[in-house]
Amino acid sequence: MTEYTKSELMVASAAREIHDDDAVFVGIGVPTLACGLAKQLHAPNLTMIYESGTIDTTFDELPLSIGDPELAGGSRSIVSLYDVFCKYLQAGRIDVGFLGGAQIDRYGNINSTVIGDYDDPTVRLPGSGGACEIASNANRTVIITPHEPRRLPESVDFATSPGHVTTDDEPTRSGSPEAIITDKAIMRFDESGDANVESIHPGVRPDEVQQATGWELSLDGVDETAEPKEKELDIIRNRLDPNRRYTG
Amino acid sequence: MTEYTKSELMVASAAREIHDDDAVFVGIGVPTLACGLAKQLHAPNLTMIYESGTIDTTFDELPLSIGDPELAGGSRSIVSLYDVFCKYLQAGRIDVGFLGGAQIDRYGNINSTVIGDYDDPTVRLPGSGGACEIASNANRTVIITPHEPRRLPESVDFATSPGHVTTDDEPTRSGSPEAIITDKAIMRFDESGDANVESIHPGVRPDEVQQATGWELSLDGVDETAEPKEKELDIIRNRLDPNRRYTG
Amino acid sequence: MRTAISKTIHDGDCLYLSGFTHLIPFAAGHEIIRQGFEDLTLARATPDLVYDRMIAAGCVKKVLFSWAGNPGVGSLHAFRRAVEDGVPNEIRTEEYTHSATAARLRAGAHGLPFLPVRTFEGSTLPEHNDTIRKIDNPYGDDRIYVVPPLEPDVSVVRAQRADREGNAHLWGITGEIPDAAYAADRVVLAVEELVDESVIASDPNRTRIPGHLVDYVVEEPYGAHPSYAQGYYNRDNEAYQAWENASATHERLLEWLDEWVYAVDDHTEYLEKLGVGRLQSLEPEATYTAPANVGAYTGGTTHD
Amino acid sequence: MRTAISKTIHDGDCLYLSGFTHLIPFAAGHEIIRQGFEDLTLARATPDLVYDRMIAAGCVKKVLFSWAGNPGVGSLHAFRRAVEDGVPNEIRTEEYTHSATAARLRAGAHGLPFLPVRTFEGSTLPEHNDTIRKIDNPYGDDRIYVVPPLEPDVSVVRAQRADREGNAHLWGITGEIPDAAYAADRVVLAVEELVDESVIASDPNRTRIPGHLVDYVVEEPYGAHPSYAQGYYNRDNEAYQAWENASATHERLLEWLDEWVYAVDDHTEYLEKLGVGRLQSLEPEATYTAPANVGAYTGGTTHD
Repeated sequence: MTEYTKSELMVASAAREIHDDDAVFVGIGVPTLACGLAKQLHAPNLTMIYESGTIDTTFDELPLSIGDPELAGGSRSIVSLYDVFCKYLQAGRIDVGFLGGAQIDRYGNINSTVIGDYDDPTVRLPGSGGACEIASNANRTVIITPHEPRRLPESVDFATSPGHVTTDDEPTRSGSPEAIITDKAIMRFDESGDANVESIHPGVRPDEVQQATGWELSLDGVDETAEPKEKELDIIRNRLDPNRRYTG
Repeated sequence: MTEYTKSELMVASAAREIHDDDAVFVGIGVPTLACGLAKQLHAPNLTMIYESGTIDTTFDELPLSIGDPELAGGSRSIVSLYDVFCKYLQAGRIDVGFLGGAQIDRYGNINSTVIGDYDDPTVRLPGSGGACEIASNANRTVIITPHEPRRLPESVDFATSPGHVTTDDEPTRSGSPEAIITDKAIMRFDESGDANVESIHPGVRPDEVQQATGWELSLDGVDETAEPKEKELDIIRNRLDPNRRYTG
Repeated sequence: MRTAISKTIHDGDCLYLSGFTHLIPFAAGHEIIRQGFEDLTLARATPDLVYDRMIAAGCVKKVLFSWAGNPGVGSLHAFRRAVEDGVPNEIRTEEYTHSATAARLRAGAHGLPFLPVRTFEGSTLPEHNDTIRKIDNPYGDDRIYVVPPLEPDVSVVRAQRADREGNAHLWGITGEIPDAAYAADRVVLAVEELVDESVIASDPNRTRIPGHLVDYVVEEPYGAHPSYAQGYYNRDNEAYQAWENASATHERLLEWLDEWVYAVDDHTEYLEKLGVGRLQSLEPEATYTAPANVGAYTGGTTHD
Repeated sequence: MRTAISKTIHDGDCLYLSGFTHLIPFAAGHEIIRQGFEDLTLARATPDLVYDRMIAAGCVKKVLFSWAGNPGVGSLHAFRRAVEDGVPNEIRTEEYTHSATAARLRAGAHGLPFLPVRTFEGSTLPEHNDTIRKIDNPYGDDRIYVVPPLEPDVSVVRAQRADREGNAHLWGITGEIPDAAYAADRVVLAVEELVDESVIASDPNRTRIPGHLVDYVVEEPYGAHPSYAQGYYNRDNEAYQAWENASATHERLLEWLDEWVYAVDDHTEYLEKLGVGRLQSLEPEATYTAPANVGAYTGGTTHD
């Protein structure tokens, strides 16, 4: 088996969350690479949509921001900021959204707003951007994060983007996290909205996963995450990220 | 004094309702001609906006409909149907709107929906289109109509577009009719929202005006409507409507 | 178009044949008449001649509209006969104003449960349509009218050109065309010409209907006649004016349908019957948009 | 730009310098810093480097935003210092999500008292912002969040080209630029190039900012640097990456402002300091949009 980096494994795993014909609300980095990989392999008809309003985008060079000129030039249509949220997320047209954050809890609530108190924060994070909308409206949300105790606490300081919340008195939509892909494991949310370890990456010990997670995990008999295939690595290295910006 | 038609007088009178720098929500026929005339004379900076979404329009040939291709080709910007109502009328950007209708009452309520009962009409008229929005949102509404008893009844069968309604309990916007220009007279709305005759056209007798109006008028000492000037007639005949489609 | 109509439309559906004066899908309307639907709900801000014909042909049980006339000419006589006299059958109506019809489609396109509209205050219309409601403004003491989303089962939309994926360039008056496409469950797109994807990709800002919305793409030149396609052919104002007479009685209108719809097999035969001379008389002098530099940032599309 | 800023902006105003990644009016931000405002409210979905600089310069009392970071790079350090430590002064924040910021501007542009948004459910954010409210859906049993209009006193917008009346062609990512122009009381438009009105008139669909909205039109090439202008110059990603270091401490950031803002007289001097080589390195290969035939229907504009 060829050597591969953790990032390459994460990209390959994220790509498997995408089905053919999906419309994906894409972020920069791993999500963009995962979409590029899925499109080359099992999802040739996926539609990539960026928050900047570029619809059905293709590109040669990896963008640094979600609003880079190559995303506009390589798109089939461009809509306004308001419309990309309304016509795509609110209207229920997005199958998969990708999210990350400073803190993620076992129910998929994500904090990207503040560490500490909101009015007197220890660390002021960037805030929601479109994350709350992605969590609220995409059919499946895939969370990408490094696996560290501070990243996966028992509860988040601030819920920027909703996870599996249940608001008994109000039958409006809530978040729909599907999976958390880390550099140690893949967790998937069960029917009660709880994240369980589905597989641990090759070479990672179960106790390492538990130590890096803020809640108690059931780790008996979990699978080993499938390694990236040669073909996947070839596409990642030679076509998608030749400068190893995200996968080195 | 040169001879002129009633329509030419109406066009010239309507043009005087337009000030320089006004944004006008224009209809086909007299309103289009009035705008064309005003722009050539005292209102070079008026902006013409059509319901079809063509913004700041100029044209050589008179359009048959508000959505003709020459209006699109001769515009400076084009917006969607929803946006022309939102960004122009709702947002309060329109100074003057023109309206007509099958029935107009003394408060400027206009019926363009049905004659008779709504659910079992004698005559089914086209309906509001954007008329209710124009009446509701333009700063000044100018009503153009032939002067006939059935056109100017004491009350309308159906209020398609609001006139000077007062809804005591709800301080929302209501209509703001400014004047009614007919082929016999010009009426202007006073502070209480009532239409009074401001001037009678040359050659028309006061009793003819009263007979053609469904409510009692005060006609003592009203002025005579100013006749169209040579220059106005020249522009109407030689530039705006050479085929006499609306002014013959 | 025959397949597109038969595969996407079912009796009982709500249809929106879009286009505000511009790019009205007449050929699709004629094909719907030929296929003999008889229980359709037709929604459109301006029913225009195309819905008048479908009503006369007995395809329609209900019309949602905001202005039912022949622009600049007069009445829609078939619409009036159905409403006033139940000929050829009674139709129900659901009536709005233009901004409210447009807001209903926009709410449908945007996945919203309602949109507020600044209209109706002092109008009689809300008394006759209970989907028009009034709610408190949560930021003031006033109240405002709202309308719910309109989500047609099928929208038929036209544009000037598209690639085979249905990514469509649209210019001139856009009306409610993009909203109708985004709001609908199924979308039939007809275009004046299919073009190479590089043409569409060169100008993504002009793509107002992205291909992922589209179920069927049909190349159908002159399919908007007697409406028009900006830059391709003018509005056939004579045909609009002639409708006043052709539709004056139900019998005369049925004769018109016999001659122009039922007796022709498809849109190509309609055009042949119309004649080359008539089409040529509608051709505008060409004038092109100034180019915009988009920049060759990506090899994936613009210079493949 | 100096006159446009001094005539339209007053201390205490709410400003929206628009552009989502694309066409951010950096040169206008630098001029605002030079003119020494100190009591501004800055609204923007993405404050970006331009607001970071204005905050560090002490121009700002409040920021309305939804994502405050350096895209793809890291933090906005001046913004963080102000929020976390009150350096150089305390600023108040009013925080939304992107769709809510965009909806606020859209409501402002459309003259609506509020717009509903499908977001916030289950988020902590509404607890900290009481302009985010929840109302009953009049067509169902559920409730939905709403936001009120945002109507900036002044919006500064950029586009690629405009005529002297301010009718502006805009392409690439349009973001919230047209909404910011329609929502504001006063509008300053800066463009890469002024062009003859015939260029603009040839393609009215590309005019996303009509001239009647615009108070000042300024021709200011490269005025979006280090942001970009589609087709004119690329995003200067190196400058974005360098900001991480240049803004790491307040002192270092003030040195940067001294060198790049206060010590240059205007945008032309900034460009001279930047150097021709840097600008040339950002130039994309030209690729033009395919022409669209608009048709010569009118002599008034397209073939004057």
